[in-house]
Amino acid sequence: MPELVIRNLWRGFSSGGGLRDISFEVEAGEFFVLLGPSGCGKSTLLRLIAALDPADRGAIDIAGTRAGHGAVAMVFQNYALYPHMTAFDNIAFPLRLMKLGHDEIRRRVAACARTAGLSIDLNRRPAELSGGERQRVALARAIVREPRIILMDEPLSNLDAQLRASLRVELKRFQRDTGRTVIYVTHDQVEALALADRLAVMRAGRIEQIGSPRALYDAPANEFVASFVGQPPMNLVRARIAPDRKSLLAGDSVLRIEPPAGAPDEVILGIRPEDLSLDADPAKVAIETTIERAEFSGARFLVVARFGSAYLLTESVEPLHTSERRRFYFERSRIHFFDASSGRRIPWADPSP
Amino acid sequence: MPELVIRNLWRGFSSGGGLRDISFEVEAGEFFVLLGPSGCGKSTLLRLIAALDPADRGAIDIAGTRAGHGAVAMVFQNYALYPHMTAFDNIAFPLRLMKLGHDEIRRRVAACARTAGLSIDLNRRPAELSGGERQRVALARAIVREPRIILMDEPLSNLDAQLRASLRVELKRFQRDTGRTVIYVTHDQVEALALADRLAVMRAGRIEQIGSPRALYDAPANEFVASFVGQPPMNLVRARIAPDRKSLLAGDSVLRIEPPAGAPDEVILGIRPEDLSLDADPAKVAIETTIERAEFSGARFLVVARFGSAYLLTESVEPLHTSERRRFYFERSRIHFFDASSGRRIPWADPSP
Amino acid sequence: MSRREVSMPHGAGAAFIRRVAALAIVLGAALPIYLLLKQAVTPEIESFAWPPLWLPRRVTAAHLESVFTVVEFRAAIIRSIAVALVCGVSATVMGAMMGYAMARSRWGRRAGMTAVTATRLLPMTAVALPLALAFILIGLYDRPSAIGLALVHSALALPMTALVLFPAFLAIPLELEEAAFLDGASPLRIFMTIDLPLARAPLAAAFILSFILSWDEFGFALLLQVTNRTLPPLLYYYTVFGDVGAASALALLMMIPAICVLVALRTVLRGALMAGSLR
Amino acid sequence: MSRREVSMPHGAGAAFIRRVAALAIVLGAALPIYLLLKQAVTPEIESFAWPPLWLPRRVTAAHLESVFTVVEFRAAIIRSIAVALVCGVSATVMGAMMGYAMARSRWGRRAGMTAVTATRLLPMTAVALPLALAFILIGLYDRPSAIGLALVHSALALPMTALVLFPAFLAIPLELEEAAFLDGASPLRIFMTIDLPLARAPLAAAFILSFILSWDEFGFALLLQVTNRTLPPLLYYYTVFGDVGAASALALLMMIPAICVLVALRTVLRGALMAGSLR
Repeated sequence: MPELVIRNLWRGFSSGGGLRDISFEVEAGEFFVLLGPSGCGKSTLLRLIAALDPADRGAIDIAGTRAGHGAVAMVFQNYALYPHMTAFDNIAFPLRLMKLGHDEIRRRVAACARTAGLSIDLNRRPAELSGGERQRVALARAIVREPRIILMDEPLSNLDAQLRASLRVELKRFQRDTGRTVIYVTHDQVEALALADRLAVMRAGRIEQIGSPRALYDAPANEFVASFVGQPPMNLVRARIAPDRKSLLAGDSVLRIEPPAGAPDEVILGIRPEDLSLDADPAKVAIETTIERAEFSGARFLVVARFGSAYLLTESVEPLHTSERRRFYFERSRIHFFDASSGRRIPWADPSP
Repeated sequence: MPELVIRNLWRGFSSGGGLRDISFEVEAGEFFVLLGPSGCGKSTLLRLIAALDPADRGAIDIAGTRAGHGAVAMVFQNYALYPHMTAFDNIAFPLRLMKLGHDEIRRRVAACARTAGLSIDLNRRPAELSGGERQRVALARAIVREPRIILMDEPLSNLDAQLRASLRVELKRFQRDTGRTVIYVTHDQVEALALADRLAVMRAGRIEQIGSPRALYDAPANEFVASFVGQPPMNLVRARIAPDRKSLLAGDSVLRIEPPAGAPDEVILGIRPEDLSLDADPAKVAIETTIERAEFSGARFLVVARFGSAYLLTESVEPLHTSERRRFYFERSRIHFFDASSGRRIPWADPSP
Repeated sequence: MSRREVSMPHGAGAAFIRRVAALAIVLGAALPIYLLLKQAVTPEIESFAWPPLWLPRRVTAAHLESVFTVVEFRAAIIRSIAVALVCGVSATVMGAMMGYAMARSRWGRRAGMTAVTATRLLPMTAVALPLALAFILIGLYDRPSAIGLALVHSALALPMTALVLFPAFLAIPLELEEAAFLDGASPLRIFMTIDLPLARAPLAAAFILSFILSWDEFGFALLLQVTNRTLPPLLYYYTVFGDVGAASALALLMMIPAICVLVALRTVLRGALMAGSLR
Repeated sequence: MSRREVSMPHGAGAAFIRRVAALAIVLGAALPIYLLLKQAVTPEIESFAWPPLWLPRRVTAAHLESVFTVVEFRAAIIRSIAVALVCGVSATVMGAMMGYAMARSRWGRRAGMTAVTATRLLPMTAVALPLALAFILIGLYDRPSAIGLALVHSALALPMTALVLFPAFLAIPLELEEAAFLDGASPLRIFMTIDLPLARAPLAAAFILSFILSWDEFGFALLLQVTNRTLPPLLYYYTVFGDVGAASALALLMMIPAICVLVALRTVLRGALMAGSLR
């Protein structure tokens, strides 16, 4: 039985950022990520699960019970540690409210601090702790009441890049060690792909797609997911299907690609930057481009190439020069098709790709 | 003759962030970047060049004259547009102070707005403009007095990632079109590599290295530059040179690499993540590692592998599993040597690599 | 169940409570004004009637007329306006300078805060005594022009205007001044073209508040202007020794600037209040 | 040349100017206190001497003694302390509630700001008249306990305490309360264990400021306590009708709480002043 079941959840907001008919389930022990741009409703959804705000309609069931106190804990974006209490008192606060005994509190705080990787003097106050230590105190406070689910609201977004990468690893290990269900909100797709067992991509109050990182990356359900997941983002080019339905017309070029069955006349072609190659290969599709610019970025050059009226983004190991004419090659099977009007993915009919 | 000459500049700060004996030259028309972590003194240096703060010692010569009013303009981090004036009045402000005529002002503002790529109604106020439009107004205001040098203090740091990438391109084009000398401060090495003709890497009030992006990337002058420039950063591993001086001892492994002549007994080996490969090649050096973790990041997996007591960062197209034993290969010539005590680069004596 | 409910009641019951609260506030503010109005237009005998009369029985315009015909009243009105204008202008100008110094230099902030705290804590009643003596000695006591009182009011209002303007100047980024400096502007030019225009609303608020402070100030006015009175002590004398009807008419008159300001500049004032500091 | 020089002078000349300015401030504050001291310990004849005497010729302890021996003085001191304590406590408690409501609900902020602006703009002198009549009617006028005056002072201080405490509560992130809610705390518990401890310094400042406001209030005290006086009107009567020596001694006494607070709590007060709002 799933740990969290959300059914037909609605929430209206006068200022936008509401939720429209959200339904999904999270299994026990899963690391579930809500990913989306700011204002997509991911934090709103988290607040509803935490019972910090009421839903307009719909149901949130946690392990078979209604959402509320006790079943969930939350790690806030700024950790929300009580500044006038020591680290120990912060972690002990929920236990004191449960009116547990002194020794019991001491024991459980010590255990949780250990689980959260805290090796500091617990008599220090939040202001005396580093960013990483604060996160660990917040994690310890979150697990001390032994909640079913831990909610995390962009807990890494206020840290610098280096600390973020190392705490990401720590968070993942923490979740594996405690075996708790985690629901994690972020707008950073790198973080989402690295952490999630499954993730839900949200936009404008709706869930666009749910699945494993691999599934979302390899088969985005629509144009939005395709452009939002992956860095550098997928190249998207408008094209028409030729009357013979054996090739595509993109700008003034003809691509010898047979479109999937059932594709409408207007489509959007998607091709990931890493699927474009400069190595000639007769088995692949070739496109002729003009190099617009190539930015040095160390290991590789970030290349922008003009193809008709569209711009293609890719990477190259060799330096390319502005205005150079170059041919890029890609495999037919690496192309994604989207309906130009609805944005929805058009799957390949045959199982080959 | 160089446009800007800085000689033996000192500046003390009680709170840190001072400058210690800074000397360099910038050629006319160059895009020169000051790169370094926060607190390294790069903004302090920019303020001295702008004559916003006085130096303790040393000289700043701009095109043969002393630094000061008129010779330099500045684009601030938040653009510092006057909020109570329209875009037109913002750009015209320096001209009004010069007591130019109405028509002259109108003409020059229009010309600068065009150069900066402004196509908006100039009667709007900064609050009504988008981030990109604000930057263009700031650029137009900076060039309207026709300064010798334009200083830019992290002008892209307050924008979101997507806008940042596109304005970076625009900035570069603007600099090429106007032919002005630009001195640009940033802490973002991606930005620095993409924009700079030459860059100076700073740390703790000193310049660590000056050169082209390629030169810094391929031959970092010391351990700090090696780790700061490049993303993911260069792997750095401590090693001892074996008594026969034919191989290196790193942890409990022996690497068959002959060290450069004149290397001390203790060195730090540097190897960039992209120079590590899983493809077996007998001509290359092989190292045996244990995979610590592999994070899915879309196109590639970000891999952390344990080698002795050190961790190596690299990327892989295929998924790797935690605790797997894998061999990585790299070319001898791609290794960087640094003195373990001073951190300074030890060049290869022979011209081959 | 919602956490938000704790801080902000909603739902039908809460709306009712809110309406009752709003009504209570309006009544609380309106009742004294109504009483004043009633007393101003009824013969004095009705004001002290027992049980109190809620509606006037007889109406008279005599009290209202007296405000503009009695010479003592006319002189006091003109004197009060003059004193309040002097106080408003000088406290705002000095407050702008002091607030700017506090916003732009650490030493200025320390000195300013100490001065403000000290003047705020020292009992004015105690200071009044040596001040009166000093005024007698230097000849500023009870002058028809009330210039001495205007000086005192300016000094009383200065901490307030400085504290209203300090955060306003603090909120103006230093980079704006630096940009103007690089654009070629002189320090005075920077202050006049960048800082002052950006602090327009707080400057207006500072002027209004110091005007009202002077307009309403009673203690020093009573002590320093013994014969050439301003409105507040005059009102006091009419209340205690004389004519409640005329006093009520005067009190109504005294409310006029406040009501004008409340209606015309509510948003400006509230913005300045919200922006930072005000008692 | 440095832009910083515009805002903050440094160098030798600037240091001299700063020292002179500091001296002027100290003298400005110290001179009236010195004059009071002198008058409190010299026979009255010397206070009015012309040319003024800067140093006392004869010294007497009679004035200082009278403060503690004359029954009227003793009663006024106790009454003033009681009124100020009631005002300090009730204005702080009510101000905390009002400030919290303003910080946590938009409706509360709007209502609070309107109330504060209105009370700040309405002339108190004009309000005093209907108030005195109302007090006479309901029997709160001139009571020996001065409970009516304490009520008035609390109402006068409330806008100030609310405006000192509003930004203090606003600065406490809502997430702290939400975290405590998820940790299982009740709304009252959250307010008591999270909000109040975090607003300690501003609460102390609000208490001190409302205590001093009451301690120093003159207008309403003069009008409402005609025979059972508090210190400020008593000082006024002694100044105008009587004994400058005794008045000086009283004035000195009135400065004691201010000086205590200034010395003991300067940093707390300055922090609260800097944090946000204060007249």
